[in-house]
Amino acid sequence: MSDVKEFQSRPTDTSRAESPLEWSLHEQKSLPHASNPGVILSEKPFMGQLILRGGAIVMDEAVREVMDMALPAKPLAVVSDDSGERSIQWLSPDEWLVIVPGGEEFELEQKLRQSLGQAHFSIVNVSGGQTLMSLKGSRAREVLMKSISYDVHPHAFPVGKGVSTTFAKATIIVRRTQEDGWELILRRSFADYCYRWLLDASREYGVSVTR
Amino acid sequence: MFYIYCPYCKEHREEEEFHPRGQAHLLRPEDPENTSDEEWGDYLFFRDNPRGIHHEMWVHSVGCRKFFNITRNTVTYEILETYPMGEQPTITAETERVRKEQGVQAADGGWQTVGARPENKALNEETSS
Amino acid sequence: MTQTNRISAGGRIDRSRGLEFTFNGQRYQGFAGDTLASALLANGVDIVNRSFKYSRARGIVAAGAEEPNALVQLGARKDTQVPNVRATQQGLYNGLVARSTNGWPNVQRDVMSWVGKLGGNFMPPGFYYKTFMSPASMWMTYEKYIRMGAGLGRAPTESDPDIYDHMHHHCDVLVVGAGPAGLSAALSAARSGARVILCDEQEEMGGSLLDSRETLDDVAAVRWVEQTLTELGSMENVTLLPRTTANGYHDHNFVTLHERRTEHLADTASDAGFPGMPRARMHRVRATRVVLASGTHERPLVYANNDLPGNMVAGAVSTYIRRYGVVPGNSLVLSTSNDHAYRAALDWQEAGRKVVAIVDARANPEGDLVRQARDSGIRVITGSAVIEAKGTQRVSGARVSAVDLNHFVITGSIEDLECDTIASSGGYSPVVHLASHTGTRPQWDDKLLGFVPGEVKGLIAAGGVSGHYALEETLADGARAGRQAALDSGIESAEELALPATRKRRDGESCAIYQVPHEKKGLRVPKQFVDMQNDVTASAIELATREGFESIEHVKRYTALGFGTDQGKLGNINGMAIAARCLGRSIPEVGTTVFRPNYTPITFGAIVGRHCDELFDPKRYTALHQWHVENGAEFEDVGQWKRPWYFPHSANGKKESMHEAVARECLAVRQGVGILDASTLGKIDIQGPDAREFLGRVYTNKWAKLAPGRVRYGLMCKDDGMLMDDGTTSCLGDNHFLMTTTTGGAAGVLEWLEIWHQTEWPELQVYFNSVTDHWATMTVTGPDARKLMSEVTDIDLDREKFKFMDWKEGNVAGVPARVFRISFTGELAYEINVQANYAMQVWKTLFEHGEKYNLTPYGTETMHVLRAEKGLIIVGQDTDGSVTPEDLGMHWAIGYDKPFHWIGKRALSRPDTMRGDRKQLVGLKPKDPKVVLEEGAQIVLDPNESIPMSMMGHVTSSYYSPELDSGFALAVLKKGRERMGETVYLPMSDGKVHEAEVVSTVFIDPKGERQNV
Amino acid sequence: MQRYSGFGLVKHAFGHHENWERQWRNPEPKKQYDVIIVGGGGHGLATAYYLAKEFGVKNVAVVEKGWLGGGNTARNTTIVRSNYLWDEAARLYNHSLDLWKGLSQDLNYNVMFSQRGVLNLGHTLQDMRDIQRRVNANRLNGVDSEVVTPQQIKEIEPEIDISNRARYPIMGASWQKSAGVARHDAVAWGFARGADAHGVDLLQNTEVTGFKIRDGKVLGVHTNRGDIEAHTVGCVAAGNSGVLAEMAGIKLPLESHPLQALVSEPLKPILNTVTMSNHVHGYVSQSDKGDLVIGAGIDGYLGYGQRGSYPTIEHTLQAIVEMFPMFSRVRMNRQWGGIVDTCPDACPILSKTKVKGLYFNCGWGTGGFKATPGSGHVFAASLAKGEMHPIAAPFSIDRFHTGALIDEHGAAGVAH
Repeated sequence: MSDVKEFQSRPTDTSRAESPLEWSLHEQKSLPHASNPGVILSEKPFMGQLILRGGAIVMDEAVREVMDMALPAKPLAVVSDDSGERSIQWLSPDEWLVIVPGGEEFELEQKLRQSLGQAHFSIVNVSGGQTLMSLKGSRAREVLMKSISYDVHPHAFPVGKGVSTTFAKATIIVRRTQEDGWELILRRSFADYCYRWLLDASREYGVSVTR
Repeated sequence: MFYIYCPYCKEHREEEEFHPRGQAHLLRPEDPENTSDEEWGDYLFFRDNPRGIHHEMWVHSVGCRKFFNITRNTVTYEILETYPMGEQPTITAETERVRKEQGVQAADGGWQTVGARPENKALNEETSS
Repeated sequence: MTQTNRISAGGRIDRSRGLEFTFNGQRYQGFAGDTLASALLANGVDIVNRSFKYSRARGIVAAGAEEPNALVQLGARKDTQVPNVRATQQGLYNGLVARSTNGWPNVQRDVMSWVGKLGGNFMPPGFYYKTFMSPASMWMTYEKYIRMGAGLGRAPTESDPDIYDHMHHHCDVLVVGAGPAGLSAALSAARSGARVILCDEQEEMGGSLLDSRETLDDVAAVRWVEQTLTELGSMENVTLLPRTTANGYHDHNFVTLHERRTEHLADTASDAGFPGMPRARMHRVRATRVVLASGTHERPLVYANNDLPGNMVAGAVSTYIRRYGVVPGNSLVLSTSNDHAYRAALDWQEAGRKVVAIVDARANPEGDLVRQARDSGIRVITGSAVIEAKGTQRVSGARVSAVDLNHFVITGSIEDLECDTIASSGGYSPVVHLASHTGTRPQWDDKLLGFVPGEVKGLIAAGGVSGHYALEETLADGARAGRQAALDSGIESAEELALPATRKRRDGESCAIYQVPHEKKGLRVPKQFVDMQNDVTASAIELATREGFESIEHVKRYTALGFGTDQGKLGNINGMAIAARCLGRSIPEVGTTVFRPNYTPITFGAIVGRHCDELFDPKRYTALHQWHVENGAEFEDVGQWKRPWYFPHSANGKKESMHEAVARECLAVRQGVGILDASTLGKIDIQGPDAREFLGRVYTNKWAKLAPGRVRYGLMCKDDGMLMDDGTTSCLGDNHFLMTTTTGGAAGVLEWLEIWHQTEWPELQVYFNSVTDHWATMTVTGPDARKLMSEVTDIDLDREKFKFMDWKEGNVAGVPARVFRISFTGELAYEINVQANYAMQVWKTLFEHGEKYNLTPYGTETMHVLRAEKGLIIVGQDTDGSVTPEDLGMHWAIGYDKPFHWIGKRALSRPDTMRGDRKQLVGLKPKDPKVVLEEGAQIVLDPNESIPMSMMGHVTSSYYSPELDSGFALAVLKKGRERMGETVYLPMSDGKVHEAEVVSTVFIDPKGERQNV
Repeated sequence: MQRYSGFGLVKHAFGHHENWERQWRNPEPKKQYDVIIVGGGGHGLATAYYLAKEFGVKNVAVVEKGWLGGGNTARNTTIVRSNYLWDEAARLYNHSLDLWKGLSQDLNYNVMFSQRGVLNLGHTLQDMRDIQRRVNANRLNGVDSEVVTPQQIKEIEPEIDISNRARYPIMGASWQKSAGVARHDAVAWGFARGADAHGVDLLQNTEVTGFKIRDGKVLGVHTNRGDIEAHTVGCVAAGNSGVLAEMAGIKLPLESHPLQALVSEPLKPILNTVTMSNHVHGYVSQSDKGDLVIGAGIDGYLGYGQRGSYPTIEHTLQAIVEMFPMFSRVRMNRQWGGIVDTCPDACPILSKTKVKGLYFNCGWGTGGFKATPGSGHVFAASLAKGEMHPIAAPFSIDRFHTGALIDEHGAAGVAH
């Protein structure tokens, strides 16, 4: 839609950027490092994240054209490109989350806007508002079972699925983009809480955090 | 704790993901200017409070953020159907009464029938259309 | 002390692993595999507690969750105390320390027992309703002593050293109970491929098979248990949860399972060698189908002195002998109504101890077990019952008589039998609890003489709980239920389970006997206990019905029947039967009682999980939090946010008070430049061709003409006309707006927009998305703000080009920013929005440049003072849900002539909102400038009026103003705007009455010139 | 009526308690009464009692579909207090508190009203502003109420955690010393026995199936035990009010929600007072029997099932352990749910209706138990005189059309 103010909110020099987990990791002084960790956590900071709103048909055309990817056709689906670096996730019948390597988001937004033309849609940059956390390890699923009420059994949660759900007393997006592990998308202001919760829930299994 | 079928996410989710938002199918008077104080008070404060079948609006707050409707029995807490905004319930106190009179047994198999209409076209529709 | 009652062989205990424990200060030994109860019985401990009301000596009666007496205080340390632990459910561990919950100086010689003996007769049910009424002033004293006598164990007085957690599960089939029915159900479902959870409350799975006399496939039944568990344990689709009680069954097949993880090992997880492991875990299970295989509880008979130590339920006797290798006495009399209980006598005799007699209430018992008993030379007395136990500290004999159950009298003479143990059985009560937790009433089965579960959708009862008592039937019923559950859950096919062979046993019919008649009547009978934990006797129930308490709920409440921690598992049916007899009705006519969670008591900690201490509720932080911490901020909780409240300076080891810090911060803003982290404000991105129209509908003021580049303040009402939120909204593009909300209102406003869009005006083309977390917001404000900003930004700050209520984009400190010229302080102000990941560098750069301007960080307190000096409201502080925009004097922000009938408009013309004497927002200036009025102080016009006084309003905000060097306040006051210049009074709790003048809400810069410079 | 006393108890003990009389009769319904009260809970029984005792209307029936005191009277957490914000509510609840003070003696039935005080905690600056506002208003309305500091709180209730360890440290509280708890069942039974003694017929297992209304006037009720005539009918049926109103063709602004509560196992005395927190959302007191009696919040959906959702119980216990960390190892015995009829402004309805002679007393939400004697008293006065008692008058149904609500959400909160 025209008459929408595009805005590149990313500076050219990003060397002093601080991710949502900066404070938590900083405050910890030394990161947990278990000898034989059942759980491994690591933040994937500074990804480019856009929320797309609009009709599925037009949006599908646009992302095919611009990203060479299909919009997830089914509810709760996540599709990734071959590199695994770009993904589109269904959030609601008219809402999708696009995650791309940091720095690509503004150009992507511009191209999508161009492609979508006069259709009724919205694109919102939320890159500063949320961060990705990777959760891996032999006990990762049990940690999730302690934290969310959503069924994370492989039968119910295959690769290619992503849900927005309750995580302890926060809201979180949980996705499986590959076989060995999970991606959690944490809201910035809740990131410290979620991180502390994850550490606490993982403690009995041994936990390592990598940066 | 309820297990609620979200007609947009198309699966059951725990009640903790939702919030109840009162009576469904509530309409704001079209011409507030010409609405009496009594009618306006009714619209603001007077709600159905049945012991039995109730149509209520819920929002999938931490999921898809969509509002939808539930037909639920307020005594047994059984959810009889969930359906998107803009649709009408297929099960009402009246249909239940008729069904009871005809001696039809309650259908088995899960907690609720899924979606009031067989086909939900929401995926390829804009909600505003 | 040696284990006098331990037999040399048999049972599931490990005699090679001795364990030491302490009970009431005395050291004892037991074995691995014991419960505390079995170990106490092994050591010949008769009295384990004193009763609640009469302080009578009490021993162990049962072997499981139904035990009413053996409640102990567990724990060696102050912080590890657990009150009211049932000894029958507590696994023994080395170093366990337990005490009786009642009894002083000890349970053997309890002083209160004399009170009970002498005073017991003065304590019929409900006696406390009939006395302690005069003089009225004495009740609190009476109550103190009543309270001291009541209660069971003691709460710990120190914080819990252990942790707890939750785990969520989804499964096709949840099987509750791992006895014969549960095991066959689980096996049957698991082999079909279903996701199965099997839980059992005991230390070991197997249920009744663990002490069964029977064989399966011609070997001891327990072998089949082992085989089955091995198979289930090896299956990927099966989760086995021993020591796990299904404590609550909730709607839509949501079941909570409480797993004891370290409680059976030591006082704490650390002591057990598992630091960091939760002491208990609550499994929150959503099951497609639940198979309830919870079995039965045996009912004891209600005869005189049936509470003396040495009285037990028959099945418990068998359990202690066969499972724990403990014979809890030397000579046994068994009083029964059924064949099954004969096991107790046979087991007793096989253990080498004396069976004095079996007293059977039936005239002609003739089942296989009866024949076996007779063949073993045991005396069987028929048509009779034990009518009274003899003894003081323990049973020393039984009085036996023939009974006529139809007329409820004894017939013939009374025989005294010498014995130290009386086992009784009045039949079996299916454990229906879970099946009634969602309100379904259990159904009486006349043939079974018990309640069976009513129909619960999604739940299949199997085995003993549905009335299948014979082993082959139980197994078959379990297998059927397991298979059915798997199929119902969507598994396509499931084979029928091949069951192990059982030996057929012929059981005779049971007879209905609950209370046993006695030669005396009513309250003259020595006490016949129905509910031992609450000291409820049969005569108490009789008396209650005589006093007009005819509903079973009244009887229960008047006598306290079933209100104990055992929830009447042994006593409820007996109590109902007695009430039925007294009222001349049948048991089903008297009704049934619905059970509520929990099945057995559950540790608070397990229900809380890890939602405690720092994880009780999220702490939300802004991107600048670290800076605030490092710069000594004190924080205020605003919703879940931690916001800097003020930044006290420390000099020479002295920290500023809040008053000092706030005065300094205020002056810095008024005279130089200050900076506020405003990131917590809610921010909503709104896009779409109808965005403008939508704003016009949800705000009270006009939006049609707001041009891109401009900002406007808006008020949001509910449709009752009351203010719900406020904030500025900026026009970014013609179809693009950025709305801000209050910190607390962010989530609510977004949902508010969505609900109107999705339900009322879906035709409007607009989308809303939260960007609260994406943007960090910092407010640079004060006369020097422009100077500071000009050093760090490329935006043209010229006052004509970047006017008040404009916004511009550009770079600030090298970071792309949107800068808004809006002011919540009344001073020149720039609100900078940058992507949160880059906020810290902007903030720090501002301080680098700001040093020469004495750039002062300020917190919420200073923000409040500054805005109040300008008469700017805070929704939720100056308003309370009963305030309209008109009340606030904000007529200028109400677009009565807007074309669409916006939310809240209609309500403003209701009689009450049009009332002439509504409370209106005003300023108050205390006559004494040193006075800072109390927020919440009530305003009166006549300070000499007597109470109740006519309150005209109250102070909503009140501060000291450094600029005015005076206290000042905002208040709501009836007809406030008509009272300008009048004096009002504020009577305070210390007796002082403050005087204040009603003034304008704007205390500083009334023309608003400063923000426009 | 047999008088109860300590001396009487001793006398009966020597008679092996064989001479206790029924506490109330079980009469057959008469054809006609002066007043019918629909609903035999605490409020209905109190209304009948005061009608007969104070207002000389003795030909009264209480029609109860189940057993007396079987609704919310049997299912609440027994708190009695009167520290409400607005004048109208403070007057109503304070009138009730005054009656509580002599109730055991008046009824000759020990309702165990224990004036052990109530603390309403504040954890944020806004909480404290609200507390100060309420306390100031209370004081000028004649309600005993004061603001106390964390140290004073600790003196009142030594086991509470006032440290900064808490997620939301306690900043202060309001303290109503004359508030407390009472024995809920005894209240119903005491009023029942008292009403019966004054001639009121208590008709249990009698369900109203409809109203007899002609020309806009009520003439009686239809029941499963036949028709009963009366020209004044007062409905005091809590969660069932909506169903009754519908029978009479009246709509009420009520929603019936589940309200849950729970108790721990009995403990030796550990708590002195009643502690409530709106902010962390939970409250607790200890019964004379030793149970910790804990209240939870309202579930957001309609429900007549006498049960709510499990997370509500979890949140409540989290709040309790936040305030009293040492209770973590204490165990929860039982939970249950009531059906509370809530009004949009968290205040009750005491009102005439468009049907002449038909009155409603309902909508007490979470605040019903504490109001029992006061509600009964002013409602009885209103029924006897045909005109709403001045204390009851502001609680008319009309306020939902004029907009004159009495918004007590702040005072009600979790603090039932």
